[in-house]
Amino acid sequence: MLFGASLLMASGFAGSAFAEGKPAEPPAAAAVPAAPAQATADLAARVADLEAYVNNTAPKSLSAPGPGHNAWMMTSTALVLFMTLPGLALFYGGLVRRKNILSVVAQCFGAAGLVTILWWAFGYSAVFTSSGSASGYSVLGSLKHAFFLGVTSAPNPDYSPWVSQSVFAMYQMMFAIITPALIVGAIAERMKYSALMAFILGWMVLVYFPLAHMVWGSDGLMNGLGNAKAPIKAIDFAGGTVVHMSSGWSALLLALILGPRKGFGRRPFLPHSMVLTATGTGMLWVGWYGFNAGSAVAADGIAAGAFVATTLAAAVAGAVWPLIEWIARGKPTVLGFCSGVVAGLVVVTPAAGFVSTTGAVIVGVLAGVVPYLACTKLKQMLKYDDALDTFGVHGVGGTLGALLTGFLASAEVNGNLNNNLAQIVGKSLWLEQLKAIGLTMTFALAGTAALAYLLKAVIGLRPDADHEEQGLDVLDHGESGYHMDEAAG
Amino acid sequence: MLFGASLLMASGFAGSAFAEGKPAEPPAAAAVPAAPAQATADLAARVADLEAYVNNTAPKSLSAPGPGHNAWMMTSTALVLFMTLPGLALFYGGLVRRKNILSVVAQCFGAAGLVTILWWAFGYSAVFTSSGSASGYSVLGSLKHAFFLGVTSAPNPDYSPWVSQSVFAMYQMMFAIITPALIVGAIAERMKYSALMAFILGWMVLVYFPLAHMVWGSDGLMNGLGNAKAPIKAIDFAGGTVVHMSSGWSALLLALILGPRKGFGRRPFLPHSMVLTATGTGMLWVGWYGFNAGSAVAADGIAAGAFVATTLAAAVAGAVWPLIEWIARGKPTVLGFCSGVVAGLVVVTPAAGFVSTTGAVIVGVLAGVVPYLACTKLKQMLKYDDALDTFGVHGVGGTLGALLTGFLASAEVNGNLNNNLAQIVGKSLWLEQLKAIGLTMTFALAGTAALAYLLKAVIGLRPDADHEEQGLDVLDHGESGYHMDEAAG
Amino acid sequence: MLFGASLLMASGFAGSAFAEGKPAEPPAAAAVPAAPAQATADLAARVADLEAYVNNTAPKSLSAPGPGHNAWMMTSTALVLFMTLPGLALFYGGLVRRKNILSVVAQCFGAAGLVTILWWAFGYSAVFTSSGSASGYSVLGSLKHAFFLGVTSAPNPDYSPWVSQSVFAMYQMMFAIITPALIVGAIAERMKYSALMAFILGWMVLVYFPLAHMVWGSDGLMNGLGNAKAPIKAIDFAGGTVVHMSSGWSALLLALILGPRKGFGRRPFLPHSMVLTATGTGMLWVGWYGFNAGSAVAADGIAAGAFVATTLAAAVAGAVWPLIEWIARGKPTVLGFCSGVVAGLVVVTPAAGFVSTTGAVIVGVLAGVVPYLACTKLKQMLKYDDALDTFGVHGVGGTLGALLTGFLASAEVNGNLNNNLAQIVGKSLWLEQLKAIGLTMTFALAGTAALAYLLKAVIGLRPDADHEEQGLDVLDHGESGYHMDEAAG
Amino acid sequence: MKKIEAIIKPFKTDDVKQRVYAAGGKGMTVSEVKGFGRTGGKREVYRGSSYVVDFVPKVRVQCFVDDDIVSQVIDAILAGARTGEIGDGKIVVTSLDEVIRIRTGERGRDAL
Amino acid sequence: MKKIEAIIKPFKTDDVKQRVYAAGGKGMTVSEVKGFGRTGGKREVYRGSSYVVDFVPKVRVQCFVDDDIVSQVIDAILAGARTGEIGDGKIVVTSLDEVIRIRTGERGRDAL
Amino acid sequence: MKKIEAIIKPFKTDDVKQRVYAAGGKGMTVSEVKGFGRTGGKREVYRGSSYVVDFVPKVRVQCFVDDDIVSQVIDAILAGARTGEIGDGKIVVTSLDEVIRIRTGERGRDAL
Ligand SMILES: Nc1ncnc2c1ncn2[C@@H]1O[C@H](COP(=O)(O)OP(=O)(O)O)[C@@H](O)[C@H]1O
Ligand SMILES: Nc1ncnc2c1ncn2[C@@H]1O[C@H](COP(=O)(O)OP(=O)(O)O)[C@@H](O)[C@H]1O
Ligand SMILES: Nc1ncnc2c1ncn2[C@@H]1O[C@H](COP(=O)(O)OP(=O)(O)O)[C@@H](O)[C@H]1O
Repeated sequence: MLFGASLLMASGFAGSAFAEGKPAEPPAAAAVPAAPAQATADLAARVADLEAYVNNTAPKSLSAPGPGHNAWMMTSTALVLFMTLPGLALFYGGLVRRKNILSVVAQCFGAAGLVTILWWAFGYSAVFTSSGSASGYSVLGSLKHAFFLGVTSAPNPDYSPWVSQSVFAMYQMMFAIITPALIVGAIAERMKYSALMAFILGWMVLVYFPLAHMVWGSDGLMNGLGNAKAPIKAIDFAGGTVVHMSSGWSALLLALILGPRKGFGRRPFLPHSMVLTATGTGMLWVGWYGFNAGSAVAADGIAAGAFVATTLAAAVAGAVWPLIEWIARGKPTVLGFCSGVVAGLVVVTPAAGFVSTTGAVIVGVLAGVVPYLACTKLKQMLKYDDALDTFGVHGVGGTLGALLTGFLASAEVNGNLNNNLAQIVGKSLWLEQLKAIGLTMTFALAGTAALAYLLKAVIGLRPDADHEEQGLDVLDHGESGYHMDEAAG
Repeated sequence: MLFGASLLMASGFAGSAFAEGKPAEPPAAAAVPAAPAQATADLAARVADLEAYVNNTAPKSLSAPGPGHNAWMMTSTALVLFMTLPGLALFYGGLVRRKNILSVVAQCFGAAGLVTILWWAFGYSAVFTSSGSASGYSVLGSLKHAFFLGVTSAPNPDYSPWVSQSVFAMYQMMFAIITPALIVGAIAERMKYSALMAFILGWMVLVYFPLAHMVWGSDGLMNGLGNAKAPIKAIDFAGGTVVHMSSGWSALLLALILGPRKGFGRRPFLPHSMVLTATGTGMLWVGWYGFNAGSAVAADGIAAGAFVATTLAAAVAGAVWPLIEWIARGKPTVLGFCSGVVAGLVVVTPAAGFVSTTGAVIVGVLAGVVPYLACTKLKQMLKYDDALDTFGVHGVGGTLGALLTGFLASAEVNGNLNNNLAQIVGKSLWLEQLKAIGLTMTFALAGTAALAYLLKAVIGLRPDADHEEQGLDVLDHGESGYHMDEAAG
Repeated sequence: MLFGASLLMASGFAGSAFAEGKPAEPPAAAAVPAAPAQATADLAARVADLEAYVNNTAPKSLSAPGPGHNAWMMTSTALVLFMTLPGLALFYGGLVRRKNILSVVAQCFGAAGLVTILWWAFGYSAVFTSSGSASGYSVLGSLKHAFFLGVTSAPNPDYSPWVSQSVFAMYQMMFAIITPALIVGAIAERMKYSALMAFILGWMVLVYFPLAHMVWGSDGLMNGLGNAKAPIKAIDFAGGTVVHMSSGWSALLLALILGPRKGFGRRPFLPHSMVLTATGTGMLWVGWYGFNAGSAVAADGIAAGAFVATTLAAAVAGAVWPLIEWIARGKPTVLGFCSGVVAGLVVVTPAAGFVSTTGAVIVGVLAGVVPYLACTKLKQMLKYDDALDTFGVHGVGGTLGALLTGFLASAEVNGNLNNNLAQIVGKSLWLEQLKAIGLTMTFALAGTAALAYLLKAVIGLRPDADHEEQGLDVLDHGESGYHMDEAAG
Repeated sequence: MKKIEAIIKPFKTDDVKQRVYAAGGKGMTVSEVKGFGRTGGKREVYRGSSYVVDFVPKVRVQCFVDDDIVSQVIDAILAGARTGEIGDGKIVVTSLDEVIRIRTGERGRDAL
Repeated sequence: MKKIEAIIKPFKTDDVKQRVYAAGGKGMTVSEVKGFGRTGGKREVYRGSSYVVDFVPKVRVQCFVDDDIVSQVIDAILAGARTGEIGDGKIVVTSLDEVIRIRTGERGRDAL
Repeated sequence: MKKIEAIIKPFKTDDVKQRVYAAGGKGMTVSEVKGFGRTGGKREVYRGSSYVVDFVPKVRVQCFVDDDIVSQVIDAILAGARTGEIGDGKIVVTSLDEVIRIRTGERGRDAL
């Protein structure tokens, strides 16, 4: 717990506490004997490195995780985990019937465990290394960092000069965990646990890793921000395409292949606890700051901008959705508040670090309207059983957000847009966004169809009807969510 | 997500990742050719700026959000949101009867949405700009930052040299959200949703914005710490007057105007879930670190002091309250633990950054005793229906805290007290605090009375008796908190 | 809330916002007139101090809490509190029968209040001062910091050069709170509240404070990392011995002395809400980042390493445990997921800042297997009533972790291991770990036996059988966890 | 001896209890039930879907009473539970063969 | 008039309701119960311990009906609740001395 | 056939179940209820207010039994549920017109 200060002082040498510990600079005393001009130049370089820390730019020789940035990224990572466990588990869990609450929880936990192992083994490497392809762009990276080889506390300057690569890898892992967990919402209450786990396994490899690499990998095919050679010059701040569209569209298709829950449309499927759902909503909102503002991979001005946009969009959409209900149906519902907040968060995700506060408010208003229509009108028209509205909120919302980002992104807000995209920002960027939307849907739908039909043939997707009626908690986990009798035990 | 390091390196120019991006310093190389003395002076200035970052003082030319401070303020903002959603919603929600749980949740969410829109439109500007009045003090600021005009990631040195103004604006917004949400506790289970929303709308404008400006605005009338010309030289670290007194006293009056719940005093109104309440208490405590330590608007020594005072006061009050119960009634209750913790947090709020650890323990003891007496003895004597004890805890506790701050604040703990208040700290400061208490009560009571009677006349405050008995969840939101039947769906 | 920037600028003097406020450096302008060489040397020293902040090494003269480190430690402290309240309260609370839920909550809150008072009065001082004994090692420190005398926002360089001592004291206090709260799991549903509180009081003094001092105190007897003269050269990053072994073994013995719950083995004692337990698990996981990564007492590379190891171990163990269930019993349970995650977190605790990512995965696998066997096979064989498996998870897991740390710790990961332990790391370190395990068990078991028999004789440990059957909530606290009737009130 | 069983609106429970007690009913056992009848369900809206929830919450009240106060207790329930709006519920009366107080083993009238 | 009481599997509640309604039952009151019978309990495993939970969740359905539709309602319940597997439950019939509609005070057949 | 219905203290449920089973009761249905009787309520204190909560938690046990074991089952319940303190509850017995096993359609004694 104590780890070194006293030791270091005792030994009289200020060695770096940074794990890899190469002394980043000559000891202070050494600077004196040098010729003054040289000494001054050396000092200036050292000062510039310190300023680079404050400004979150690349240092020359001071190689260490910068405390402020590292602190924020560790916090953000914890926040994104919090979104899934227990946030999403409660948000979704409250919406299912009592007899399926634990199945949702187990699906979230299962995703966390399974994805972690994939990520460690090869996922991180596949996403966040460059393929080295001659074209300068690629669909997947290399196996350079497989089994976290070479992933240490030293920053990886390709992604962030002041954040430990190991923390960055964990941060991104939390995204990889929540994405398949989002799918749970569409197929809730009727998919076999084993089938879902197998589906996630395949889906990560076929859909998520490629998409994440294409959008965020340094030589990603759709990484308009970071890869000058990207054929699709799209931008996605925190995962509108990678996270929300991919899960949302896959969820829709998987729900269609599964078919509706027994009794769907005939019997009322009421949320067994709106209290859990509201609790989960609060946690999702709080955790989403890690998701969006953390996507700056630094505690800098861009993070600040993303933080603000996230807040405004969530709060505004969280007001607009129930307001529409109030007008259209006479009562604002708590589920409306929750849905609005989540929709706001979803839609602002790709835009967060690129839009002004005014842009964020616009995002919020549209996020309150469009997913509302998708969840109420569209769903009723087409009669698919998207149990907890993963498609309506994440699929539609993510698509909307990706498109809006094309219109609202501004280089005044985020100077990085001036690097590779100066020509198209504010102009044709939305066309690139449309291409990214198309490619994302293609991967998501094709991967899902392939996997779902394969699994249906091999192990089957659904329990038999009576077991479904008895609930997945008992069937798949041998447990019940609640034993509330006074007489119990 | 990745946003710039590699790009910046590729372009060979260490431009600032800070959104507004004016290069804060000459590139390192440029320093060399200058005359040594000049170069050294330039360097010294740059080093002084970096030291200013560590010490949280104003820099000369390095204008950027400092990562450590910005990280802490983003974290703090998320923590304060966490206090309301889901913290307060659960804390209050657990205490109401099952049929009103969602109404409390909806009131918290509704406050969040409504206040965000007000804050964005003009609230932030009204509170955190100066009015420019010749007198040097004012009740409200200007509209300079209406619609967040000019609110960017650059710090606003009037309030904090190293924190993005946009983050600061969000941080303060979370205070503006939780304050009216606190009122919900007093009027729970019997006020129409529409009436409450209308009340909050008016109350923010008439009561909260003026009070917040007067106490924290740079030319605020009661801002003893920051405004040398303030006629009332009071101090309030994190909102004893602005947040707790204002909401607590308004809550009492509103509860009186509403009248008691049907059956009050005759039937037992039992908390439907002390588990939710205890969960909410834990969340409030955790979130309160953002509230109090975040009020340093930096991760500096003052934040550290506030952090410690907050912990000690909460834990001590959380021990004293149930101890009194144990002695007086034979059993320490969980509600006693929860009430004590919250009372400790409330009372220490205005004092947090100004008092020593010993002072914090004293605050804790008194916070366990005085609000206890208010909630048990006073309430029983006067028979008002302060449903969840907003007045007893926040009104009485906030007032107590504001007064105690006058006695316990110490310039040794917080050097800033030496600036404008050196003459009165430790002496007559408590008199100034009394004046602030008086002014706060005046605003709170007058504003509440005006609004409540107006709304009572225009739209009515309460549902009819039978609807009240059936619960506000169904009446106002068309939902029920729980559908726990095995047979459901 | 605003606290100084504008004031400081107005006064034209950049005084330190750091509470104790000694101006840490000469004003920038003063540097110019000096002779160039001297000026450069001075500047170099100042720059070295700033670099020390980034590298988390000891500065020469810049004495202030560093914003990034302080921010992270405040966040970590809040996270560790979150583990207990509400994390552990929900995790344990969900596992008991409905009639005992509040007793668990009250026990967690009670521990928080009681331990805070002890810690403030003398605990912190006893643990984190040196005894000054001639031998260079000791079992307890001094009373130098009793009543937090001298504990200010200035860093205490013995433990961390850039973190406010007051924050450090709070951070460590959260460990002191959760440790006795862990014991609650073994004795749940059958120990009188008064007896437990008395037990905790004695146990902190007899067991926790000595162990914490021996392992983490600067002259601790088992502090192999920090005390060159320690006779037992053991390491424990975040509390495998101090927290988990001490509570786990004490819990086992106390459970044995208490005897089993009435009906144990005959009637099914079902978790009244696995939903609460899963929620608590998520919170524990999130909070544990403060526990483990915070134990670096800085946001540096070692924190990053601990963060990663924590994540991998938790997720892997959280996958392995239910996988074993799936294979052995046909179904992965939610309790299996929760148990696995917590076991992973426990076992990695002593190792977190010392092991590589591969090491963390190994820890995760073993954490999924060994505590699983302890909770299922061993417990069934020996038939002790460790109600919620504190011993199986924390006792066995903590012991396993302490031992594994001996094998897996690597100086490549954590350079501090090169200071006093260069000779034994990777070699005989595990022998030292065994010694520490032995000494920890001795303290825990002896202290517990003495206290438990004393209390049994003096005030009695258990309620009478019928009261136990009616539940501790009503008996000890006069409350019920839930009043869910529609008709209530 | 008779068992009087009434299905009432939940929020009338307290009124009914008071009145039954006043009418000489020494005890009462209540439980939460869901009822379906002429009332029709209430419509609950959940995002996309609006459902008619057929079953509405009710409370079942059970009183074991001596034959001579049956009509008083019935009147008490009627008075306490009536709102006059649909859904007020039903009262049914059954004959009991035997009543026993567990604590003492007393039987019949004495057990009430 | 009769009270028909059935203990059924929870997920059959809706089927039973539909059929009883179709058979002329004007109303119904249901509640959550736990049953124990031939079925044997279900085994739940909690970490170290595996318990046989003797009581399994059931739903109790109560219908007050006029004598002339008793057998139709019984058939409706049988049809709606039967899975053919153990644990389908029981139906019992009791005679009612009186039925009263609280809202109107109507008695007997009119109250149904 | 008879329906034996007992209101007992919740923590006695298990004892009662064991003994009824031993006495020949083949099955049992229990539910959570709240009771009010001589016991008086328990006082719960919530911050400012201390309430007498009139209704205390009880469990209702229902057994359908053949006439010839009625008294054994009653004795079993008495033995299992008695603490001797106030609030132990009541047992009532009603006659059943009919019993049907849903799974098989068997009626009468065979259905038990
Ligand atoms: N035939 C019946 N059998 C059992 N319970 C009934 C019956 N009819 C009504 N109930 C119960 O009485 C409640 C009120 O009945 P309803 O028909 O809605 O109103 P009212 O009694 O005013 O006509 C129902 O919700 C149900 O619980
Ligand atoms: N003798 C009985 N008295 C009361 N309830 C009974 C009795 N026998 C069965 N039950 C109820 O019926 C349910 C199903 O009975 P069980 O014997 O398991 O199956 P089946 O009716 O198919 O033979 C039980 O769970 C219980 O609730
Ligand atoms: N007349 C009654 N009708 C219905 N239930 C009753 C009646 N009297 C008692 N009970 C039930 O029996 C329980 C115990 O009765 P009580 O009078 O408190 O104790 P005891 O039976 O020991 O005299 C009550 O809580 C209630 O549930």
